[in-house]
Amino acid sequence: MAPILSIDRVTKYFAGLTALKEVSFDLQPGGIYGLIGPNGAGKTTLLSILAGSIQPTSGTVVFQDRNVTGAKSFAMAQAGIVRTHQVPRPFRALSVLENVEVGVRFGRSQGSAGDLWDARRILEWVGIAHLADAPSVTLSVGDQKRLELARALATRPSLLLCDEVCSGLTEPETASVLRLLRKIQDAGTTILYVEHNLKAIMSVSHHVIVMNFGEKLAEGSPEAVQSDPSVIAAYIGRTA
Amino acid sequence: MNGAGKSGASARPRFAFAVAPLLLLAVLAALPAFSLGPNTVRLLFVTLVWVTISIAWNILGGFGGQVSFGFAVFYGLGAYTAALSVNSGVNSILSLLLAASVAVLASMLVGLPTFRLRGPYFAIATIGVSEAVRVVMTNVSMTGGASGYRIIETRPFHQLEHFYAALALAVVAVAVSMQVRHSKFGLALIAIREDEEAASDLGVNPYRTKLLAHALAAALTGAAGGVFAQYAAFIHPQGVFAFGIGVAILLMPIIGGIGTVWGPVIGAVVYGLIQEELIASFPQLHLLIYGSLLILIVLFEPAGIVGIARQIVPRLRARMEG
Amino acid sequence: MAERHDPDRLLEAEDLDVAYGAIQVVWGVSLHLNRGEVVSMIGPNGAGKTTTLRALAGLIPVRKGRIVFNGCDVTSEPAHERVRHRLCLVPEGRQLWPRMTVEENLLMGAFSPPLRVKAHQNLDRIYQMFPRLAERRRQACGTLSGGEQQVCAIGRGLMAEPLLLLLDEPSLGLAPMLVDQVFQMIGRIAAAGVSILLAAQNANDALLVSRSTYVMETGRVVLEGLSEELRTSDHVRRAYLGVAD
Amino acid sequence: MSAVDLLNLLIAALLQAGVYAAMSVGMTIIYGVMKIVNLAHAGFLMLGAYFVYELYARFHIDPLLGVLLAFPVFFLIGMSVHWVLVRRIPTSDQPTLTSLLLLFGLWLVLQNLGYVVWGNSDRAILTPRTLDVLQIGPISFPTVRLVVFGAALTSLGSLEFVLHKTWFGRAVRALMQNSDAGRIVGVNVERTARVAFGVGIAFAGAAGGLLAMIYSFSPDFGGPFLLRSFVVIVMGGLESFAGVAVGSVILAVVETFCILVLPANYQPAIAFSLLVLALIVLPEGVAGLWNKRRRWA
Repeated sequence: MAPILSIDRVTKYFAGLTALKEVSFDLQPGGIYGLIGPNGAGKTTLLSILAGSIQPTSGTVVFQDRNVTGAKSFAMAQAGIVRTHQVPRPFRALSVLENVEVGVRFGRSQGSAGDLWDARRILEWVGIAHLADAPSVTLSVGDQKRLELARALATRPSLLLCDEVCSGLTEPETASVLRLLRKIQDAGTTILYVEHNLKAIMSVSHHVIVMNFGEKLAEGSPEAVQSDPSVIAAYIGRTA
Repeated sequence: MNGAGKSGASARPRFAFAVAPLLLLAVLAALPAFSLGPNTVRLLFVTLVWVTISIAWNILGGFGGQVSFGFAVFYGLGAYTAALSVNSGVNSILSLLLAASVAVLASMLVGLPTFRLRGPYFAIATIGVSEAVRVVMTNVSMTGGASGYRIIETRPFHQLEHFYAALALAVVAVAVSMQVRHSKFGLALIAIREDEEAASDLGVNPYRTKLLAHALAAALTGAAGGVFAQYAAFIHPQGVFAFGIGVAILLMPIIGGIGTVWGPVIGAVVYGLIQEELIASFPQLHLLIYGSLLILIVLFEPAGIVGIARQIVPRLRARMEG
Repeated sequence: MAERHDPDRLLEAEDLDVAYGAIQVVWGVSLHLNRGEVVSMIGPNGAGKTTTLRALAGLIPVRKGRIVFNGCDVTSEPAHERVRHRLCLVPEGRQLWPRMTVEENLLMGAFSPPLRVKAHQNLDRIYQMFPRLAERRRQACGTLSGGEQQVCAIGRGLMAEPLLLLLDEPSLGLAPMLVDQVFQMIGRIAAAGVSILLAAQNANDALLVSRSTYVMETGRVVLEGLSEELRTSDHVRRAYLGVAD
Repeated sequence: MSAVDLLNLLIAALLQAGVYAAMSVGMTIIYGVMKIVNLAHAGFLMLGAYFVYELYARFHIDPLLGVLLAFPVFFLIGMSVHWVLVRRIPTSDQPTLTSLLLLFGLWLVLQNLGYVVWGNSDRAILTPRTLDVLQIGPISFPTVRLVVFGAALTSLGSLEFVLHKTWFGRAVRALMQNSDAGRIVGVNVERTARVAFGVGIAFAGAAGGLLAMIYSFSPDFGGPFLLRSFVVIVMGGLESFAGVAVGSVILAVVETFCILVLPANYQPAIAFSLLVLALIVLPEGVAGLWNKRRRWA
């Protein structure tokens, strides 16, 4: 089956510092992919490049057989790649419903009439329908994270980039967000998930990509990656 | 300073909200029948011109959060375009349309380069642009340079004609502002004001949206400049392009209530009153008044008069019912 | 719990809750450290180690809990006052001033008034301890290598004659060979009588250099004990790689 | 255009650059430490001009001495403005519209103060020195510009000394590059910011006095110079003082040599177009470059 996304030798320099060095991998449609690595490994930089928030120095990004390298984030969203933010960024002056409406009207469907995904339905699906008319600033952290997901889903993405959706959440909240991710995957959306909380990522991903010092260190099933000596060394430090 | 646009269905009954403007419009339209003195009509005329410009600025600055110091450019260009076209035989309505389109063109020229900039840097660039245009216009001989430009009177001057033109334009401006506020375009503008990057991440094209808002705002401001030019029949760069005009256009929506539909209208009325009444008696204090008003609002109530009203009205109603 | 102040108890943090705005990151962390001890804090990144250190240094306010250092309650003191109690932080990512020279960065370490008079005396001491810094003294810090910047950051911390040095991820982003040098340096500093609270993602080296260790996970202390025992514990590996319990 | 004319223009540009540097450094300090774009800078330039003018007109104090006196007086004014107004707005490591509008309001108030106290007729400081010219071979140096250039250099030199040799100076430079790091070594950020704001306004006042020795002035004379300070800062660099010198020279040279091409009354428009150009070529100004370099992980 043709990959939904394939990136080839994506590199990013920031004033002499190599944030990313020749990273390549493919994502098959419908999977949940985990993207892990110690601090400063370049995970967030890579996610920002795929989302169009920043542009790569070199390398190519092909999405659904279209070369989208270097496109800005609004073009990526309209093409079907959308991201959530590590620290929730609600539109403070807008209500929860209006926040989601931005996604509905400006995402891939461009708010075309008769689309199934109207804002209220998405809020129910994500579980914050009861907060529809509340100002978005009054939400708890967990609910703000759900709003981030709802807003992103409103654009009807084929590839959803999750940036640490579970950080700062309590155990029960993490569990319910992970259930939501599986529900999104079942609905046909591929997910690339960056996360510090390894327990969360290992339990939900079917394939994990490990980054270190801006390079791809390893790739494989959660079990394979957890026992890979180079991954353990990168994380835990060389055994004495 | 994020905007203070009221979100969601506000508790106030929608009915009163919709009726109030129509009532106001009826009163204003019928006013001349009460044979008011020319001075009062002049005050109403100037205030209506300010209402249009204040609303226009708010579309870009209030809803979209792009604070510009350079709207005097569109006001001045609109005034000069209208004056030039009237002198070359164009009828007054068409000259207003010409004024608006020249202002839109100018908004593109200014906006294309500067909308890459964010917040304060955009504001500083607009100061630069407006000063540059003011200096150039003072030296353009075609329009009489610094000594100004006169409209040759072909028809007798009827003050009421101009009053109704200003009133019509103000009504158009309010309607446009309401339409924008509750439309997909308005939603995009507010999203950009709140968090431009997050808005772009959801598919909003910030650059194109800001250019569109800039053009819409410039069209209204240019037309208002045209209406004023036809009324004043004599314009000069130090007047229409003055830095003070750029300041006033910025102050009105901020005093009234930035990011709302009615804030800029209230701000324009307050400014009109202060400008005409207070300044007449204390001509040299107007900058002091506006400066301190701006400082007080920025420090204590960024939502302006509308913000203050929103805090007082519920308490008053509670006390009345209580 | 007897409130009697135990003389050689240098740092006592009780039930700290710390948050960035709405997002709470540290939940009820308690830790203590005696004079001259080296204690380490390990855990996967995102476990709240850096946040805890920044709270101890006063960069972020503590929402709940108490911090007692050298006998005085510093919970509500801002960072610039806390350093006067000779509690110094060497921050994650070093946070030097790139366009100031090595010497200026070190001198700033002795910024608080009582230390200024001895600044040059301490400067020579640091230069003897780290000759490489002496060679580079006129160079702007931005031009130093990662390892040299780390040494300079530690030097800046030592300029304040610290009783307790909070070291946040000193080996972050350094090549393995440099990591060993950094940990040897930590040993030398401890031997000179400076107590150290070391936060490191790199568990093995931290367990080697410290007497006792706190293991943190998603903002909580999940395990506490003597470092030798923890070296062999399987829990540490599990806490790190999220292997299902 | 003979070589001598060229040299004369170059000298004139250099002398002009000295004044532009002294005029802009006040803004750089305030922007560097607090990331505040001080629109009220124009107001203090104007007040500085009138301060030196009054000392000369009423008490016959030589303008140079007036400029020297302006430093402490405007330092205190600056500290009180920070205490009354600036400390009330939220701090951030990016310039905010709130600070821009607050200080814009202050500028309007100061400008109006000027009108009320001194009316809007143009004034000038005419001293015996104002007209004579020092002739060295083919090159002529208007003495008053030389004096002003000298005063500008000394004030910049003294600032350079303070910033590099004193504890306060190091603290200011540290805060400009990393304020959190400043906190953990014991820098009281709020107090240092207040003093830095005072120093910034002191330079604005003194530079206003220097400008008054060359140009005639009225209450709104600060505006055009404020914009030139923007140009110098955006082009030269918001974080470093060497940048101010570079920006000043570029502006002065471009302005001086444009006279050959453009009619004189378009000259003010050059600075403004340069400003817009500089802002666009360096989106988000030079600070944008700096931030892009900082945000890498």
